[in-house]
Amino acid sequence: MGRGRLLYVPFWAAYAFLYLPIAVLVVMSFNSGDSAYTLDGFSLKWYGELAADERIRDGLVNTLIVATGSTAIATVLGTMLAVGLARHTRSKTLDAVALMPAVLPDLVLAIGLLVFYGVIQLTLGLYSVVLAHGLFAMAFVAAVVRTRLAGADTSLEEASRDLGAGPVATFMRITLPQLVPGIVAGALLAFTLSLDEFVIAYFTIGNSEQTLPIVIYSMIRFGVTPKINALAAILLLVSFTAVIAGQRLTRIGESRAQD
Amino acid sequence: MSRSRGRRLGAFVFLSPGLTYLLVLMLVPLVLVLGTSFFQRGRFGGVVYEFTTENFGRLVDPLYLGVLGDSVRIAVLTTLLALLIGYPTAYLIARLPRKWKTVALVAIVLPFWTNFIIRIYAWIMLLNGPGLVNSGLKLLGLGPYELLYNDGAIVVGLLYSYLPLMVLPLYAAIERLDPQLREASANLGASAFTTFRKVTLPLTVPGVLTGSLFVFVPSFGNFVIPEMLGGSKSIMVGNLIRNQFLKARDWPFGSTLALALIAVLVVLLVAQAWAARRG
Amino acid sequence: MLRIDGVTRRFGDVTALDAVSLEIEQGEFFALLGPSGCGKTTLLRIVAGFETPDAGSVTLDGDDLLAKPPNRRPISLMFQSYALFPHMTVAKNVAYGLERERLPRQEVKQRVEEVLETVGLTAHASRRPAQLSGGQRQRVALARSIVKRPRLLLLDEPLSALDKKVRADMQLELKRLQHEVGITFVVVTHDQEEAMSLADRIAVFDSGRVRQVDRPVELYERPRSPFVADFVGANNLFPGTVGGPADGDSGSAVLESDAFGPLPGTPPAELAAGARALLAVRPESVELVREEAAGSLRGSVLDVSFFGGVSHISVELPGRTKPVLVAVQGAGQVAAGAKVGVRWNARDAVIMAADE
Amino acid sequence: MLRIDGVTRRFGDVTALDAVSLEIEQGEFFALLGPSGCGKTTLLRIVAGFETPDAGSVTLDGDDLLAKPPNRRPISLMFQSYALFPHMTVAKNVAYGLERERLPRQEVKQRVEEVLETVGLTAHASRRPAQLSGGQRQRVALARSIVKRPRLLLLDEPLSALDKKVRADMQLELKRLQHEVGITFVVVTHDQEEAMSLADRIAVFDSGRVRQVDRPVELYERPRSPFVADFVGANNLFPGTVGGPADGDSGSAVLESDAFGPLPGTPPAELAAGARALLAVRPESVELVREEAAGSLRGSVLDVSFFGGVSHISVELPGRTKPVLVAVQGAGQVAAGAKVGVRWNARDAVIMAADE
Amino acid sequence: GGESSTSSAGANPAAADELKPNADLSKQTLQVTVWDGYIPKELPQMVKEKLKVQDLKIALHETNEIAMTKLTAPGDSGIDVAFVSGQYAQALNEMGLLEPIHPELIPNLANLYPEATQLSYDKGNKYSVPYTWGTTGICYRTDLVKAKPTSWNDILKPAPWAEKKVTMMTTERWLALPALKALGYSVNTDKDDEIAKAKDLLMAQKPHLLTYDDTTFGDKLVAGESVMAEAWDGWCPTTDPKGNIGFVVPKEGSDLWVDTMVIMKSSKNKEAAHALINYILDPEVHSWAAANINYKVPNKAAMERVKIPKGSLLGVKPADLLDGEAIIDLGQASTKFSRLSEEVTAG
Ligand SMILES: Nc1ncnc2c1ncn2[C@@H]1O[C@H](COP(=O)(O)OP(=O)(O)OP(=O)(O)O)[C@@H](O)[C@H]1O
Ligand SMILES: Nc1ncnc2c1ncn2[C@@H]1O[C@H](COP(=O)(O)OP(=O)(O)OP(=O)(O)O)[C@@H](O)[C@H]1O
Ligand SMILES: NCCCCNCCCN
Ligand SMILES: [Mg+2]
Ligand SMILES: [Mg+2]
Repeated sequence: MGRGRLLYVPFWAAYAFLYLPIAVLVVMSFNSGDSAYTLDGFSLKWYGELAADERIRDGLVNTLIVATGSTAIATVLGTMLAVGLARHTRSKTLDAVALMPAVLPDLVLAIGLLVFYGVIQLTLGLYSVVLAHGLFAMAFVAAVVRTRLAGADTSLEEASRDLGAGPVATFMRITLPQLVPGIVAGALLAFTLSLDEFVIAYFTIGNSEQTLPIVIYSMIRFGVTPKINALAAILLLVSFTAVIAGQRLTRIGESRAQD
Repeated sequence: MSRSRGRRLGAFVFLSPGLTYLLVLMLVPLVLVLGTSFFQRGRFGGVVYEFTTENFGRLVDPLYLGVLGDSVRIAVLTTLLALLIGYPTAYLIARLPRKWKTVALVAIVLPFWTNFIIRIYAWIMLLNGPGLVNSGLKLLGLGPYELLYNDGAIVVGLLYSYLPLMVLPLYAAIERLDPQLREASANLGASAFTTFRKVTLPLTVPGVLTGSLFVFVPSFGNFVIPEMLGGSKSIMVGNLIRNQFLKARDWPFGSTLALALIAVLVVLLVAQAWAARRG
Repeated sequence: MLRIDGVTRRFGDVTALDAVSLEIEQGEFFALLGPSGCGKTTLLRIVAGFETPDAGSVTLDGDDLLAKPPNRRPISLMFQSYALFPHMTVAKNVAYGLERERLPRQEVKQRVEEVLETVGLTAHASRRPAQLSGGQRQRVALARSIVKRPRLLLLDEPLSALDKKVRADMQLELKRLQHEVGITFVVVTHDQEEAMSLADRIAVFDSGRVRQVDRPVELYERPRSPFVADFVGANNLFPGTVGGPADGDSGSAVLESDAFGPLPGTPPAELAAGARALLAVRPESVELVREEAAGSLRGSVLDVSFFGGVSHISVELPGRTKPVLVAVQGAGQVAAGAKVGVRWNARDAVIMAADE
Repeated sequence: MLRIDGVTRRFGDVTALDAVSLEIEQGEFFALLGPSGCGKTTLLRIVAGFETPDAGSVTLDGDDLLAKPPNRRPISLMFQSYALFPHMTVAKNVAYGLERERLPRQEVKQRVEEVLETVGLTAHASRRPAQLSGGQRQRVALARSIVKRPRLLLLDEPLSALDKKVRADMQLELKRLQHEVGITFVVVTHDQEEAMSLADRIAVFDSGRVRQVDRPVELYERPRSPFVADFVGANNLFPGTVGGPADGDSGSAVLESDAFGPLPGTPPAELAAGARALLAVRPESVELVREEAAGSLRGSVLDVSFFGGVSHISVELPGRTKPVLVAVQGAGQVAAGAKVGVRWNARDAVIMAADE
Repeated sequence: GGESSTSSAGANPAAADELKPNADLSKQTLQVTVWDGYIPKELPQMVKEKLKVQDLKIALHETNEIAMTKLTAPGDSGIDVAFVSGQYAQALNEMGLLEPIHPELIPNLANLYPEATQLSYDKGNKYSVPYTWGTTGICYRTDLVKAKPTSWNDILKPAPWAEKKVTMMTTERWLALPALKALGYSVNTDKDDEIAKAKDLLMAQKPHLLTYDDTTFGDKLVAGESVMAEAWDGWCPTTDPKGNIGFVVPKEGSDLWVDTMVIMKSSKNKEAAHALINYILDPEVHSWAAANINYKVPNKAAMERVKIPKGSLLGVKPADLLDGEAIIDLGQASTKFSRLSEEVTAG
């Protein structure tokens, strides 16, 4: 179809824009020199160094723990918050408050939490980062899901109540499935933001633990090294594989469900 | 009446976990920090607990107003560009067959599963004097241009960093649109563009507002990108706050600046909530 | 069983329901009839629990219904707009209500299969609503609410998208549910024939108010107001004043019509001679006769239209702006322009008080 | 004017349209009639440009329609599910199409006001669709498509949610548009009476195929297949073989029925004596007579139901599983259980080839 | 604030704890915060073996500033020993957050150059122990400059051949340093008019700069994007294999920066903390820093062990370094430098 083809220009431009620097980054991971900034020659040595670096490995594990944990909290609480705001209150103040953590400058939230944890004498650890990331991530999920609920037709929920479903069953079976695209988008956002968050993590993590961004930031005294590029390249490869595999799996699942 | 009781119970069930979390982990810490805006900096940093309103007086300073103006300009430009690219992208993702939707969506965020600093360095590589973009342009017989260390580079960096924050809420909003409405519009003689302007866009206003807020706010408050891609030649509101907290170690004034910024954001948030409720 | 008492509901400055009171018996098939926008849907939504009345009460067997949340009311509502769950297959949609009752899987499956069979959608069980035609969707909505066999079934225009044949099948099925399962029905329909043939009683609504509640034949033959007479079948109305008895027949009277002199009809007991009144006579009660026939009004044929089974002939009478409508079996035998006479029997025409 | 040629559309393993060909004349009022799910909506959507046929062509005055985007087709479609713009008022919804033509504001305003007047929604002009009743929404959808006065109007069940009176008004308005403005109509309806009274020609669909295209009276009186006979009005069908002429009347013949011996009827020319055939006779052509009347089939009354204006009496005949349906004017005069006879005139019964 | 300046060098608001020289270190666990790569990777292992400390955990910080925030926040940061630059140590001490150094527990203090015990922010090492030191100068491409830089003015007012090929640091005290020195003022000035003059100079320079850069100026030089950069000696890539990078301390003079080790008052493991610092001052251990991170260490014995590679700046004599002026924290006046940096960068 010829119609709408013009739309594909910004569409592909967006992906090109997003992946152009990624391509550069992957190329630089094969740099034989020390700089992530000037290409000297081809080498795999940084991948070797990467494999040997246990701090990066630990950091990666911690980051995944934090991102997964905070995304889980954020997805559950954020979705509930969005539904509550859309369906159970007319308060615009609450709408705004719920969005606050998403728009607060990182540094202010980070210092606030640092002070707060200090005042209540909380021993910091990974969980304190999970809580902190969960907070802003929740606001992102809530906002995205809220977007989907705005002005939505409530007759489906009514039909469900009418058929004998209580509020909980109605929420789980009717409201929630309708929200799935919003929840997926919100959760992706939450996960992505947590993965790469530095300031809040730095101030709320225990002294002996590090997330990957903390490791990387502390490593960049002279700028980035190709080792971190190698890391990025591997992360991309793994996530691409996971996504494609996931997609294959759901496809198989779907074709089964069709029978 | 039972309906309103049900409504209140629902409000409690759905809202209380999130709001409690918010109250404890955001509001309390925020009050702790922002409270210091009424105190004074210690000689060597830290806080001297003596009441003063002097910090608020320091806010009205042409220097800060200038920074504010620059920040607004840059953040607005970034937001508009993000909308311009993000909307069609989200729109097409929402129209993809189901099996490709998630893939396309994940592909939007995947670059961000690397590291912020690395991505910025990649942009430096692309944009600097002898960089890839200039080399490309040279093949076309153009350039070289000064692409780096200016406001344009800041906008590119911000756009790059926050595009997903535009695409994902838009996707969530567009995905639920009934395709028959677009059909009805086309049937009534509207071109694709008119249909977009008159039907699709108005019905996805909440998504546009959310996405715009998500892009505008962190752009406005960013301090790393102005330093790395803008070469610190111009700074944004985020730099000011960072400077006070980290460099000048003036928490009271840092808090005051943050308070001012938050006040601006709250106005935006309330406006957003108001507009989204109408949509 | 269901008692609706003084229920009022306003939307801004629209009064959708204005002090509506109705009493519906156990096992009854009750129809709501009325023009578009008169408040029928609003009433069903109040009974089902999705609107709160501004005033009035609704009780079911004496229990206050309004105090119960919708899911605790032993009532199924079929939505006018269907409200099918788009993410579920047809079978899942239909099974939803049964699953909420925690019935054993096997039973759910069986009942779903049965009802899909009934509505003729067995082959569509695993489709999504978006893959169905309009009438198929309506049948899914119907199946979803009848499969629960609730004590009270509220159906909002349940058959409006169906063709005559399927509709007849569905009507039979509803009657069967009423008789065999003992379900009480409140059905909104704009189709008078449907209301007439299915319902034990019919309530005619107008602008949020109940105008008449009666058994079909009574409603049809003895409308109590011009609105009802006009709404229930295209009536021919003649204004005038109540006159003396016609032809010495004690049950009948004449209407001293404004334009045509005395016309034969049957007045209700409460109308005094000389009161302003209207005479209503239905098209199928009007006889088309030769122009010169005795006791007939003279006019000329304006138009003949064929409705399949019946033809409608409109006859222009000098002194009347609206033509008189005559219904005859089969294709009409006269042509436009023919001079004809019309007449009717006194017992087929109703004389009623003119609307205030 | 509109020429549909061999159009086929499949959804997965469902064939919604199977090589459909139709030709519709300029200014014609064309109705599509058929059971739920037979492909009517799909056909309209193809003509309007929202589905692409898997095969076949559609031309308008010789121009290939399929090559044009929907917004370039001089066609308005009224959607079965209305597809009203939820964020616009009623007036804005209706004005939408006119504004796309860049008509002067004043004219847009005036035409919107006129059409809202026509559909009786002047008072609702500034409401949103969500604040309307079902029938009001349908009228907005109708107003929105007719206000454009396109060359070709496609209406998908335009009046299904309306009561008899409003519906009659709308029908008149549609006829007026056809005659005064010269718009060509293709209307989907499941209401046969509506199709019969409005349409110049009717196409009867079944499972994606066109079964018969004819003028209403022909279709009604001379269905060419049992499906059409059965679908268009509840016909009484008797299987048998074609016999000799009846009573020496050259135009008529008998059907040697399997259960009742010779029955009078009219066969089409192409049926040879001895061929398998069906005799169809409509309820209103069947006469209810005394049991012992000459030439009648004997049975007993099973059920009498009143439809307002007409009563349907079902008569059980020994040797037939389905009762014979008889329609009489007014409330029925017999009671269930009464012994009666049924008979009909040869010219009121059609003999047709049995379906393969 | 109208506070009078009471800061006499070495003022020590915190009273010293009683420490037991023979405490059982195996009951103590140390938490250190330090820049990445600034201490040997094996240090925790070595310390556990040699000092019998129960455990040594390392937290990393990116900059002084971010470490300061964590260290000065209410509550216990959990840090025993922090590595921060001299003026930050001074500020921490002024805030009463540091434990005075118990010299008796650090016999290796004797290894320090005598000059390193008399640094102006902490005369007599009362609360900090220097770890590395160096200065700031102009790092440049020997092959791309038309004339070897000798003065801060070469970078402040670039010649046409250096137009838009010069970088400066923005970390506030180092942003002002070239201008202050070029004008003949102290890097520790708190006089408004002097700071204003420096600002004018910097504002005039801004249009001619490639960019401000605090971290990757070396890369830009190597890539040829810039030809001159304000740089810390240790970060100037003079050892680049192409051998075309030079470093010069301009004739107007420069600073002396020192990165130090301090013990937090809140530490519960002060004996172990002292033992750690003592261990680091061991020539064998301390020489690691010079050999591996290209920073000079203020430890005579350690420096003598280091083999100095070609091009390295490690050979610069302490006496030359000490020509530089040590940066001290200016208390309330330090906010003037924040302001200066904001004015220059926003302008
Ligand atoms: N998107 C789809 N996917 C699969 N099947 C479909 C889809 N759309 C329609 N169908 C099927 O195609 C057939 C024709 O549908 P269509 O909507 O044209 O029927 P219709 O004649 O308009 O019926 P109704 O009178 O009930 O509206 C139906 O059996 C329907 O189930
Ligand atoms: N949410 C609302 N806001 C404002 N007015 C409303 C709302 N809902 C219904 N109305 C109005 O209330 C009146 C009654 O509406 P209702 O839906 O009960 O009518 P109905 O009898 O079901 O009509 P139909 O046969 O057309 O479906 C209508 O005039 C309608 O416009
Ligand atoms: N990675 C160590 C950074 C310390 C450099 N110190 C230079 C002096 C001021 N920051
Ligand atoms: Mg309704
Ligand atoms: Mg249809």
